[in-house]
Amino acid sequence: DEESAGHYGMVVFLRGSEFFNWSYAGFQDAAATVGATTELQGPADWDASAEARAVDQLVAKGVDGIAVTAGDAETLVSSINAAMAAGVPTLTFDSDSPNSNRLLFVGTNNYNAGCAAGRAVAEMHGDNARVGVSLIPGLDSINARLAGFTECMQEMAPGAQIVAEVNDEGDLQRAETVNTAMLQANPEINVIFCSHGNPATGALAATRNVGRFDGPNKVDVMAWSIDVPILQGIEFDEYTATVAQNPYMMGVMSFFMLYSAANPTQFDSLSNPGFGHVPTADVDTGVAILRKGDPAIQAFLSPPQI
Amino acid sequence: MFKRPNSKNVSVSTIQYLGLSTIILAILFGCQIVFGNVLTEANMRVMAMNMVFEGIMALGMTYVIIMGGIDLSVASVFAFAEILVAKLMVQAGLPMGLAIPVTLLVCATIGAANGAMVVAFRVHPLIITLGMLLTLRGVNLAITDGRSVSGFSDSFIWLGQGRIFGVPFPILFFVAAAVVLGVLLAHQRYFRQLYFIGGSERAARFSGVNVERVKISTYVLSSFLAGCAGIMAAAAFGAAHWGHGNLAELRAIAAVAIGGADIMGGSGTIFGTVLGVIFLAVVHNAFVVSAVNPFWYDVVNGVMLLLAVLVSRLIAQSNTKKLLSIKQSKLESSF
Amino acid sequence: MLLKATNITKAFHGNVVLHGVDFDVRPGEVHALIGENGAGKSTLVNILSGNLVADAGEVSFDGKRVAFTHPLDAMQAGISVVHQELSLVPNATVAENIYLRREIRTASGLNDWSAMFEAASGIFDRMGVDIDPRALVGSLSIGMQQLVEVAKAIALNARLIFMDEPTSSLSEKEIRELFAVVRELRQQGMGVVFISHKLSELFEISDRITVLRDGRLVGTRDISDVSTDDVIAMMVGRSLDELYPVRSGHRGERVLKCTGLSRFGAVRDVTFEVHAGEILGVAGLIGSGRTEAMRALVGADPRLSGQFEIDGRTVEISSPADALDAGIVYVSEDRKQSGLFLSFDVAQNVSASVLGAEATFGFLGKKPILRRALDFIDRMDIRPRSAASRAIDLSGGNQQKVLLSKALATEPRVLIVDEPTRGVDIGAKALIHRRLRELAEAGIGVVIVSSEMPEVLGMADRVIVFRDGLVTANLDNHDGSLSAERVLKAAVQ
Amino acid sequence: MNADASVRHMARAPEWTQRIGRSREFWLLLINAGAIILLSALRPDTFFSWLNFKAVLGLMSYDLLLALAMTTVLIVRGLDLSVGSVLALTSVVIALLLQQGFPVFPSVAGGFVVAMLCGALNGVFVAKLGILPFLVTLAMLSAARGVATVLTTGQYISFPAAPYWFSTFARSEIGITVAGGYYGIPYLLLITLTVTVLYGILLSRWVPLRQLFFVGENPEAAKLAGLRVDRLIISAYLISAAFVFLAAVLMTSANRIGYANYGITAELRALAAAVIGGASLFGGSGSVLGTFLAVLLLAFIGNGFVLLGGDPNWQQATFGAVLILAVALDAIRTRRERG
Ligand SMILES: Nc1ncnc2c1ncn2[C@@H]1O[C@H](COP(=O)(O)OP(=O)(O)OP(=O)(O)O)[C@@H](O)[C@H]1O
Ligand SMILES: Nc1ncnc2c1ncn2[C@@H]1O[C@H](COP(=O)(O)OP(=O)(O)OP(=O)(O)O)[C@@H](O)[C@H]1O
Ligand SMILES: [Mg+2]
Ligand SMILES: [Mg+2]
Repeated sequence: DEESAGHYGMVVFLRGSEFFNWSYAGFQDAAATVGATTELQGPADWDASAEARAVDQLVAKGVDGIAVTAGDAETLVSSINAAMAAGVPTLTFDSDSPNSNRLLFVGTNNYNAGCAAGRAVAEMHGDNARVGVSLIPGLDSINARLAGFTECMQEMAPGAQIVAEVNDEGDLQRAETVNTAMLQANPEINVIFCSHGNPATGALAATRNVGRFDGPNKVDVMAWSIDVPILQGIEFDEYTATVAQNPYMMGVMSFFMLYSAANPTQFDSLSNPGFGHVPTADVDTGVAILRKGDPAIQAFLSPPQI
Repeated sequence: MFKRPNSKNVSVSTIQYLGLSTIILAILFGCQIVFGNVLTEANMRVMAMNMVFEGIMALGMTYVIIMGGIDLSVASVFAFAEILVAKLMVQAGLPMGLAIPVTLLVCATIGAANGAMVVAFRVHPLIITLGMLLTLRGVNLAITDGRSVSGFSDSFIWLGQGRIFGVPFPILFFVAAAVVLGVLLAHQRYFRQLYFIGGSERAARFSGVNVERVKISTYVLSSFLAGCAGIMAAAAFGAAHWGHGNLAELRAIAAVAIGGADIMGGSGTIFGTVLGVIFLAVVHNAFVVSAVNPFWYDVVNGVMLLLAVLVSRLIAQSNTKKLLSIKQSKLESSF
Repeated sequence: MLLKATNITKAFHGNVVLHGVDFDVRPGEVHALIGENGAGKSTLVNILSGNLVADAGEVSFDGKRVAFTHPLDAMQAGISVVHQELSLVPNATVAENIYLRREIRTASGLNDWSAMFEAASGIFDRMGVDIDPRALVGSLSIGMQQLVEVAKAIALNARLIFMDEPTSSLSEKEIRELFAVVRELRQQGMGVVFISHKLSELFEISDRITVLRDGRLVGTRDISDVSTDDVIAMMVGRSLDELYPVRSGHRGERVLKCTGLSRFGAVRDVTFEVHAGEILGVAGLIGSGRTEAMRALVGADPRLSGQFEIDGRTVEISSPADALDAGIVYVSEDRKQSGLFLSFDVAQNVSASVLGAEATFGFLGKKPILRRALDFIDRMDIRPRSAASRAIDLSGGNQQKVLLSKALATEPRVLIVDEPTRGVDIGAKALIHRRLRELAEAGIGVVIVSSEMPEVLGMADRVIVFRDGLVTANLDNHDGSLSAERVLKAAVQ
Repeated sequence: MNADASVRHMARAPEWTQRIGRSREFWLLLINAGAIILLSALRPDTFFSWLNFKAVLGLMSYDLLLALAMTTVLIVRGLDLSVGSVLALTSVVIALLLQQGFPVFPSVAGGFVVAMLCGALNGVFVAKLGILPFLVTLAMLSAARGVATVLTTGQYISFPAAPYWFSTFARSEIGITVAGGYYGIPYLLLITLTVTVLYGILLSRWVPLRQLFFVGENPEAAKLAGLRVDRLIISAYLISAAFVFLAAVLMTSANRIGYANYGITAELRALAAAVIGGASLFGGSGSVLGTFLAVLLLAFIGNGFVLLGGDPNWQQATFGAVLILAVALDAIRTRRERG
């Protein structure tokens, strides 16, 4: 219990989304190995300020470490810094807050991930790849993914290009609306690249709406999600592929980073005196591009209940 | 018939305030005993900061609701103020001393627009302020492209994070505002008129109250306070973002309702609202310290709100019954 | 002369309600203003107090010519009104209501409550009543609220006070209190204009009396020169039988029997019968509990007890819907608040209670509804003759006709009409009376609740009188010989 | 807006035209037509295609159903802020039951029961306990969403084991060939439109629903006129819940997941649409056609935004602007009527 190995908190900006449940599961499992306890906090409605308050609350409550995924990089800076100043080791996972004093960032290196997706698209369509992107503007993570995607795609297939971007506000229904309109407006699009978790179902629906769900001029949907319906969709040949991050590993790594930061060894951390040792570089948990038949899909098909 | 009435309605609110206070204390000490780390300075500060912005909006909301209106637009004004002040300082490079007044002025203007439309169109304020909510939220999203704006000067940051005697500035602001607005509402003739308008617009007009002016100025006040909250929030979070304060308007209204104000207007006090705000803060904090599944939070909120309203309703009913029973006894004696 | 008004004329959308009325008040007198409902008393008061603007006529106050356009003007001049329907705010204290917008303030600009409480209790002492200035108005009885209104007027140190039916809902004791106050004011040289339907009161309190009839001045007399009969004669003028339809006088089977009807805090143990071919009049002062009794009867409000028989069959009534099924329909006294669907057209209003009737498989046909509407437009002579005009656009009289049509559309066994001609002009009034009589002749039990003595006497074959929620008399009037005095007697003491 | 037209047809021609001119549906229709013409002129290739219409209509289905729910309660002087969250709760329940391996019918029935329960609670608190609809449904808004989140811990609830037809029927289309052109109509759209038309007819003709207008216009008068006011109010909330339920079923099927964050702030859009369509918070008015046209207008605006490459962020703003504009025009119009 609390005393023995400490109590660690995880804060997310979309409480209970399947993705973060994976992370929390990893967080829990890792904690269990050393007999530490954990809790999950955060808003259900993507309000970064509420997330910041949650961090403050955990500090006030006196946890031994906090792993937070930044709904908005800047909004969390002061809370994270306050936590660190209060001696509570704090790191970011999945979505970074680079301007803060967080220990380090554990998660997908968005540029590399985007790059992998870009290559996959280039393999599929070569120079005639015409890509529409569904995104949420303003998230640095997504910008990085897009950069990686564009460069690596055009590196392999110089003719390939991104023809349109739409803002899905991270909402299923909106995603369907805007992607449908995007396909309307740009019939040449043959790939929709979902730059984050939510729009995939919407994007697929959009292809259905414009009658390019299957057949010769099917629009390939490249999802960025490991949600069960998406994975099933891949098995059904609906989605062409998905960029599978490794949220479980993010949770696991986050915990161990926090744990070692919270329990200093005989030499202090290089970058954060007073805390235990953690890597001075970010930790990339990597991605895999999953296509139909990939064994990993089966693994993901039974998400954790928390 | 002419014995002094032990003026019942007064007791309505007192009962409610006492009840609310006891519940609040119960939760606080309960959690302290069971989980600990509740009555610490740090947690108290966090708890307060957690609701302070909703609290400031709730103060203005109290005025509006007493007057028989409602203002759904506060949350979007809140975010708008955040963004505007940020853009003015960070992007337009205005000095803080200029950016803040400008922002507040704009917010006040929005309030004036709300009030003017409510008066002019004679539709339910819910609709007008809903329109304003949707419009502004869209504007917020559009002018920032969903990105957050940051990079404030330390002097500005102080407005959100600075402390005096260990108390964060926003909380001091809330307390000060509550005291001033409380006193005005209770003792200042202009604001007393809110009760008359909310109680019976007809009677108010009859007694020569300038209903239109009072209404408009009240919506101005509400937006102005939302603006202040927004500015301090931007400083507190060190960034302005359109998503901040999502659904805060509902939390503010809930606070007012839990505080015993009649949403139909005519009754309510700042003190009650403050209790309502504290209540919400404490409940929320209880969830964190107890680390129970935070998903239950919304459920409890809903139920609490309903209970609070039910209670005040029942008390009111028992009051009218008391009045009737006087007549009843008269009737029975007349045999 | 404190106030002198000459040739005051006023019309509401075409319906002239004051024809060149002259009226004056001396300082230190109580001047009674009296007349049937709709005679124009309140309208006159509203004009003299700046609440309405006259179409023609002159007003001088203190010898100076005045033209009030807003209540505030009159207030400043020193004229104040205790209105027929109270205008106080329940959630504010007595003192605050008295001093609204004329608050006593401290140096800091905040309200000086203690000073206001002081001043208020000062006024109450002057009035010789004991009301707590700190009490919320909402916690006071109607009577006490009435007195607060008076105090409000005094606080303005008005020199002329209009009291529009101040006693309408006061208990005897409260009325005594009020009269003491009025005498006190008279002593202090104030002018008081006192409106009331209760003759006995007027004779007790007033020095002069002015009678209005149908918006015309009948005359002004010193109270010492006239008797009750004179005044009633002046009020009613025309002999009743020329105005009211003749009665056949035959009394049929019993249609409705109401036994032991009681309602918490309002009505106690009311029992009466209604026979076919007979009109039952329900008399009483305003606030005597007639409406509450009738609403309780049809199940619109909860009741403590009461059994009902229709044509000898016992019926269970727990809601107006039940009442309708049983054949009892109640027509509210307040057509705007609880009578009409104002923004709906005449056709819909008339059919409101019988939507299901012509419906096939529950589906509404347009034709039957329209047909019914046109039918009633003829029967009740509703103007304009369009089924499509909205209720809100109709004049009061026509609204009343629509309201009645709505009730008749249900083809009831018993028709209870509350204040059926309140604020309705003579023509419409006569027509409504004719129709009601016809219904009675047609074997329907008709109950008329009315505050208008002439109406009660003119229409009813039998009269029950309410006082403070009790039936104090059950008087026969099949030959129209019943005298106003007997009814009034039962109604007041 | 006087909701009934029973007499208009009988009335003389000039008056008839007047009334048309006064009717809000008429103006909404014009505006919609204007929007269509404008868009087809600017983007003839993409906009004026069955594909696009199908998309626009299909996408507005959910909003339409929720707006109808809102219209119904507004008619009885009510308000239902909980449509969005009850939608989420219902879809979650259905999805969970399917996931547990229940057959489709019981699962959907389960969802129905839950939706009706919420509606009944709203109705009873409003009608019997006399608490303001705003507060009651505000509480429900919070509670229903909360329960949904608790049930799912916020996760997507997918139901791989569920019959294929259920997880596809909302999307699948029935094709009709008119004049050689093939038009595929998704069931989602078909069902929504059918329901809308039926409800439109019922609401204007069927007595029990007609009575709702009377209740809303003047509850006291309605009571004295022998209408069972409380029952009618409660049933209004039940009807509202039924529409929400339908939307939930379609959404669950269409997206193949139950999700606790469905329909966030949908209640605001629904309210806006209903009011633009002619409903009033003071009750007694509102029409299916009006609401439909309002939703359609808002959908076209949204669609146009993207087709014309306008910044989609401004969409929400226009939404609010349109609402305020509608209200303003109405105020002016009524003032002119009243003179
Ligand atoms: N605002 C109004 N609009 C139209 N008609 C009105 C209005 N106010 C009064 N009237 C009409 O003027 C006439 C006189 O009304 P008034 O209220 O002055 O009568 P009254 O003598 O006060 O009757 P009561 O004894 O019932 O108070 C009535 O026929 C009434 O219908
Ligand atoms: N004008 C009024 N102002 C305030 N209260 C009233 C008024 N009229 C009635 N009441 C209250 O309602 C109770 C019964 O009133 P009710 O209306 O049933 O009497 P009524 O004989 O029908 O008189 P009327 O219908 O002429 O007002 C009274 O005891 C009184 O307290
Ligand atoms: Mg009068
Ligand atoms: Mg009455």
